[in-house]
Amino acid sequence: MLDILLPSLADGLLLGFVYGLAAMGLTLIWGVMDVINLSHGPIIALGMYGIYLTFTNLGLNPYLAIILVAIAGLLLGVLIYGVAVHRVINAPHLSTLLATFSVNMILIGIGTAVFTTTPRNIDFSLGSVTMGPITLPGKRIAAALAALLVTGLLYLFLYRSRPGKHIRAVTDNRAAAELMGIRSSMILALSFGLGTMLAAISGGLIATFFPFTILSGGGYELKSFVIGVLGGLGNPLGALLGGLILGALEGIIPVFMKTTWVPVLEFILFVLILLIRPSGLLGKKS
Amino acid sequence: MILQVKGVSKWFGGLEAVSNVTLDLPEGEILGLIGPNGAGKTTLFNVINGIYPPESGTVTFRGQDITAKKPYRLAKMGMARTHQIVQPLNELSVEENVMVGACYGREDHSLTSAAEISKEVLDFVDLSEKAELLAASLNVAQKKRLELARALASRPHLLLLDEVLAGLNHAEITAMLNTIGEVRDQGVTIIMIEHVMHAVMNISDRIIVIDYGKQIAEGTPNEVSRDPKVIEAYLGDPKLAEQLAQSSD
Amino acid sequence: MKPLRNPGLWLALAFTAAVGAWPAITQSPSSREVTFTILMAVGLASSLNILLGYAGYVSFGHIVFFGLGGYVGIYLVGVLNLPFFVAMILAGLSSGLLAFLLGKALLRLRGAYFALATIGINEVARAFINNFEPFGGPIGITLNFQIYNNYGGAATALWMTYGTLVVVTLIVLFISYMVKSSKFGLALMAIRENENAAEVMGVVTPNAKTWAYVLSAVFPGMIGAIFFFKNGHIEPHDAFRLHMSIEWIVMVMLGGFGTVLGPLIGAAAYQRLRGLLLVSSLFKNIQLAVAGALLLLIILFVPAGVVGWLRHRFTKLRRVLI
Amino acid sequence: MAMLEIRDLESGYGEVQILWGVDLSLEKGKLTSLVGANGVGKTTLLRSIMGTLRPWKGSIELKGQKIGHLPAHRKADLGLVLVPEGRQLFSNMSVHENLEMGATNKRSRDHVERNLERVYELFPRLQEREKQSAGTLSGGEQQMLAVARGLMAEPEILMFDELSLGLAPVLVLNLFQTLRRLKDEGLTMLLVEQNVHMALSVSDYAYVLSGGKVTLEGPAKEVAEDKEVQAAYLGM
Amino acid sequence: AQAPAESATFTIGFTASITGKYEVSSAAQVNAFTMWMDEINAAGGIELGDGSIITFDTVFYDDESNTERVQELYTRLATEDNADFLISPYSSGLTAAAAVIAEQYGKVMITTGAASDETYQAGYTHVFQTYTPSSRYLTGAIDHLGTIDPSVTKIAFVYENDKFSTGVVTAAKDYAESLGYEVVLFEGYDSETVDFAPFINKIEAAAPEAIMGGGHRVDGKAFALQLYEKGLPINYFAVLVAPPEPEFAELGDAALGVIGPSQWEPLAAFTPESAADAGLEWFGVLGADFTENYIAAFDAEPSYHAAGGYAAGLILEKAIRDADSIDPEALKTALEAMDILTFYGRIKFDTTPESHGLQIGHDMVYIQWQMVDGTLAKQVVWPLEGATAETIYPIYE
Ligand SMILES: Nc1ncnc2c1ncn2[C@@H]1O[C@H](COP(=O)(O)OP(=O)(O)OP(=O)(O)O)[C@@H](O)[C@H]1O
Ligand SMILES: Nc1ncnc2c1ncn2[C@@H]1O[C@H](COP(=O)(O)OP(=O)(O)OP(=O)(O)O)[C@@H](O)[C@H]1O
Ligand SMILES: [Mg+2]
Ligand SMILES: [Mg+2]
Repeated sequence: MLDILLPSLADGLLLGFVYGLAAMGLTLIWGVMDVINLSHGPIIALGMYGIYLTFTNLGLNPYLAIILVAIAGLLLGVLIYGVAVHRVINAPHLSTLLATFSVNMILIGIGTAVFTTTPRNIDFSLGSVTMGPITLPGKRIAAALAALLVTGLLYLFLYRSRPGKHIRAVTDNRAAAELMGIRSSMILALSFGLGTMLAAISGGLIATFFPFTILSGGGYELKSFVIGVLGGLGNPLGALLGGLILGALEGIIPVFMKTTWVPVLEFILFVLILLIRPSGLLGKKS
Repeated sequence: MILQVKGVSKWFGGLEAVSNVTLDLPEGEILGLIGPNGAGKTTLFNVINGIYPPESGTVTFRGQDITAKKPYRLAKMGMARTHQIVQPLNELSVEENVMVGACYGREDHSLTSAAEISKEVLDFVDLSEKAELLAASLNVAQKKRLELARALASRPHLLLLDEVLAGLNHAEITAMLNTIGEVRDQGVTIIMIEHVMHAVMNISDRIIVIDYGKQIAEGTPNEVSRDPKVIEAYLGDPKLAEQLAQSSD
Repeated sequence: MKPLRNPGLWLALAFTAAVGAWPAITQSPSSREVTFTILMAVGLASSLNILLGYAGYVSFGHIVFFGLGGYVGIYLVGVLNLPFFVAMILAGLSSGLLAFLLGKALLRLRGAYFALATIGINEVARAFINNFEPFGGPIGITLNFQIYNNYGGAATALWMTYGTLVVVTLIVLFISYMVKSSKFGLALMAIRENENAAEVMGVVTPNAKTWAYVLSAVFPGMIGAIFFFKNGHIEPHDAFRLHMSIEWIVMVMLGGFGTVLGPLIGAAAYQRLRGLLLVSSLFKNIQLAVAGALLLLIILFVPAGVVGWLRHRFTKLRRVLI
Repeated sequence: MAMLEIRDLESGYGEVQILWGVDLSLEKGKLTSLVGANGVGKTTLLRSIMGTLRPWKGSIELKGQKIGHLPAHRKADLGLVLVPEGRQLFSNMSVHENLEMGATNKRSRDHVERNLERVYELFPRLQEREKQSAGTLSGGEQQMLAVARGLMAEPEILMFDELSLGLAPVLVLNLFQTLRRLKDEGLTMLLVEQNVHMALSVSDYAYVLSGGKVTLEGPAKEVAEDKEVQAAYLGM
Repeated sequence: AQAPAESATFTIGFTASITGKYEVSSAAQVNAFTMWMDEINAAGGIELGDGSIITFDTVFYDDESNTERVQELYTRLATEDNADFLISPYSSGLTAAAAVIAEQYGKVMITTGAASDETYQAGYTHVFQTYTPSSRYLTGAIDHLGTIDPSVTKIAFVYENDKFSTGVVTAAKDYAESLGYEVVLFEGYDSETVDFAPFINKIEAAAPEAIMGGGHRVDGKAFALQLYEKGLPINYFAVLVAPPEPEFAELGDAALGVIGPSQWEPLAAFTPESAADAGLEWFGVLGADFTENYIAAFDAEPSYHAAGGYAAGLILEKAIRDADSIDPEALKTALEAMDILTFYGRIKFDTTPESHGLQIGHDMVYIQWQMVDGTLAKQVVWPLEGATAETIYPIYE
């Protein structure tokens, strides 16, 4: 049993970092703006294509290309915010849900027309590292490291930098933030941009080891919801922790039972955590 | 005794917001509850009202132990309150806000009779003009009156008023005090938290002062206002006020 | 005013009944199918609105009741050979029962957390059914074509399911209105606006929420049974498609949430729009993107939903725009 | 020259007009009171000045510069600060963070430490509660925090909406003393306060708002002696 | 030119997955079908015995890859658009919903891209299957394995937990066990799974010599890639659907040696001669011509989904010619009697009431990715009669 457990756990944990990163994008937007971003999935998928296209057409190293994808993600996010979200940010609750849902439809619609749903993958290898019974693919290690780095930067940004603190203030009370001299619409656009940037980066990292289509983002979006709850909405460290927990579960559960039970247990756990500790593992007790 | 609070304490983390408070309230009385900011007055209301279960102590209402009973049970038993930080049902009209109180309060009215009660109560608190508007469009002072209207509509035996006078000017305070007096005359027992001294001193039969969660004085308005502890902790030096008023030229 | 005298209600019912009767009058199976899709959406969105619009609880995973109803219905008809109507009622009841049990547990959660939990429930249900052999696991259940002969052949059976749907939709609309104009509805709206304040005012919130949840689950269960009986085949990923739940929310918001007419108008408009784009030769290849763009325009410029906008615009008509 | 000059201001909500042409000006270093019955539009006026509500018509000039069209955050940068009605705290952030946020605008961001010391001296209770999140403070503590946060902004013009709302009497006295001190330091202030008696006694100048218009203005003392004012707002 | 006695346009209706997860497979199917139609129209249509000329036209809508609107659209096709004849959507699930409508309106529907057996066991009489049913997708691979290495005893099945793949592996497992193989792992994964690490770890522990399974295109690709990266000593690896697709080559070295069942391959050479040998009637184009035309038209190599679409056209054409009529009942009778060989293989339908319309003539071929002149290319490795190369065995060393 142990001979499967260890490698499975290691595999799961590495993936967890990347899941966490994707979730961070979702919960940042949710936590900060109270917007449930339903275009999260397609943006992850666009991140995947970003890496794929730069790699196959320009031959760029995927990890360098991530930087380009991040910038593009940020800009796309600001654009989506400006076009689709800003107008309804103060409209009745959930209007933003619809707005991002329509963005989802548009992105998927255009994405399908442009890219088709042919599965793509990046033929690129970093070899693998073996430690005792565990063999880990280099690409997954690299992705985990990259995710860790991005999380660290984001944490510093949110809790140390001035714009980061402004983001938290706007989250809390938009009207008051304006009174304090904070340009809330800029901050909101920035937050949305950051959220989509994280989604795009995670998509890019995932594309280095998993095949994908324009529709692949949906699954990660769902995972992001779960992780967001595990970690507490709006909390980057929580999202990382949530990602790791999810990754670990996906590694451990299959060792003991059929893998198709993973989602059953995963979501049961998810609901239980919601009931016991709705503000997430790192959140305050309710 | 309509309400008996015995040895109630409530903690928030390391902070004892209410500390071993005991009080008895005979039917028909107006009890004033005063004390510095953060003394624990609202928290005491929240314990009586079933929002927070106390860590120790018991609350008895009309002969029944109600410690930690849910607020909706208490509402049915005839307890109503207003909130210091107003809690309007924003997207419902002012009238509908009041109807909720009537429908689900002590007397369990049907929609039709609730509408009548609502009319009457809104008239009483002088909000009839706004009856059709959404509660969200009221300003803070109006929302406070709406709180009162909702509480009255539930036809309570006991009414907990948390700073209903805040934000009213002198003339308006006088009008509101008349209203509260009328409510008492209808047989409702009242506890009111208030910082507007002349008002609370005027209308209360008895006053309890708390500071840092503890009861520090109790008595008639007259007794309380002369208590040096109360002056120091709460009222401030009366001479200071004089000075301030005079030196303003 | 007596609730039953509201002309808005009767207009809505008459309109729906007329739309429902049109295919029968013209004897056009094609328009029957189009109307089926629309009325199904109306019924589902209106049911969801009882929870979402009145009580303010967002259920992302409401599809679970549709899926469960579909499975129960098709199992009872196809495997246990029960008559369709009995199966449909039982399907509705089982969805209601599930909602009751879930409600007891989940409705302690508020806001986003409840919404997320409902996604969890739907995923659990899907994954569970995928592993549940009596319901065919991943293969699902396919009805034998002969089943329809019990109802006078496939053609009659399709008309029968359609008629049933029309009736169910009318009932949903009627109930939605009755809830809204009742004391119970007032309690739900109080919960939506401020649950703590509602409690203090005496609204027994746990009960009110649970019953709203149950009520909003029963009809999706019945409609699930109708749809999958007609479809002839059910499998987990069709039965529990999360995306469809989200579309219901879209319809409710589009028409105007918390109103009776809103989900009716929103569902009809959304489905009609999607339907037209699907068969339009101009947009065929990018119909999804075009639908998304149109939707976005509507949301941006009519954020309160159609009925919300109308109520705001024509204050005089408020009594009718229920 | 007036610090702030408002002319013919009209404003309201949706289609409901509340202000019907208000003229008002604030002299530098003076404390001005705005008096009016409940629901007459005082808050609406402050919001329109600050820009959280878009004025319909009229002009607002700060030191001769037209600012009526600017959004609130730009005005904050220019030194116009409002302690709003209903407090508007960052309720999930700590007391300390709230105060920090107060010092966001361009004028004050570099003097956070200095100002913190000052407001903690003024409101020792806040220092005791430094780490507590603002939403769980008592009503009065929240009011203190709102005032303190306003001071953190190093305003040029400070406007208070219901300054003493929910504060214990002793604190109200302290606060009015503070106002005097601030005035002595040269701060220009506009005060909306239901304790009209107290407000007029510390103010230099006063306006009475009724029916959406200024119906009376003058030195505070004179206003306080006006018969109608006495009857309507002072309970005499 | 002489005007025909009478001419009619025959309308063919179907839905295509223009959006959603089946988009690519569906597009291939539709492209090839349309190509068949254009060819026949360009050749002047089909002339019936009474001298009337039949030309063809299509009406189709997007089904978005989900069932919700399939019945609405098929009803529209059958009634409003007066389609004379129906083609199925892609995938078994959507086809099941469409079949109800086809049957109800008495329209003949040829299914393609719909392999599950269940649909043909639901009592329909107007539905005819082009694909080899899922119960026979992998049985050939087991025969293949037995032939190249009789010493193999342990097989692992790892498959997508959906209707189609479960059907395939359940039948394959029964078959394998009947031949004495030990099935050391039999486990499904959820649709859209791309992380195969848990399975690969389990496979490593169970130590099979051969792995079979898979599901659709993304997961199949992911499975192959990760199996390769982990470097397990596997001799034989066959997955569904993904390998025959051209983009499988993007996997690079990871594609090498992977085997996949295919309904048809460009290399598979069915000819009039082989038809004669088997005593069957030959019908339609040669495989090479089909491939060439398809590439010319769509600038892409045809996949078996494309071939299936074209074959559906051929089947229809043959039925019309045999029936010498376009009456649905006559077509149905012609289809029931059909037993032909085409570029796509043999076509024959079950006519028993239990599984009416099930494809019983056609067989799968099995391809393997091999290195040919320095580039990755598919080679047919089974059945041996059609093989174009030796099987690489074992695939990983
Ligand atoms: N949920 C909570 N978590 C932590 N501390 C709390 C919470 N609620 C109240 N407190 C603290 O408990 C103390 C008492 O608060 P309470 O609201 O009862 O005061 P109060 O007497 O009503 O004051 P005020 O007159 O200012 O309204 C305050 O110091 C407050 O900060
Ligand atoms: N958001 C809003 N939407 C619509 N109407 C509003 C809104 N806020 C306030 N009003 C209305 O505008 C009028 C003026 O309100 P405002 O708050 O300016 O009065 P005020 O003078 O500040 O009163 P108070 O002394 O009670 O604070 C009131 O009748 C109020 O009902
Ligand atoms: Mg209080
Ligand atoms: Mg005001």
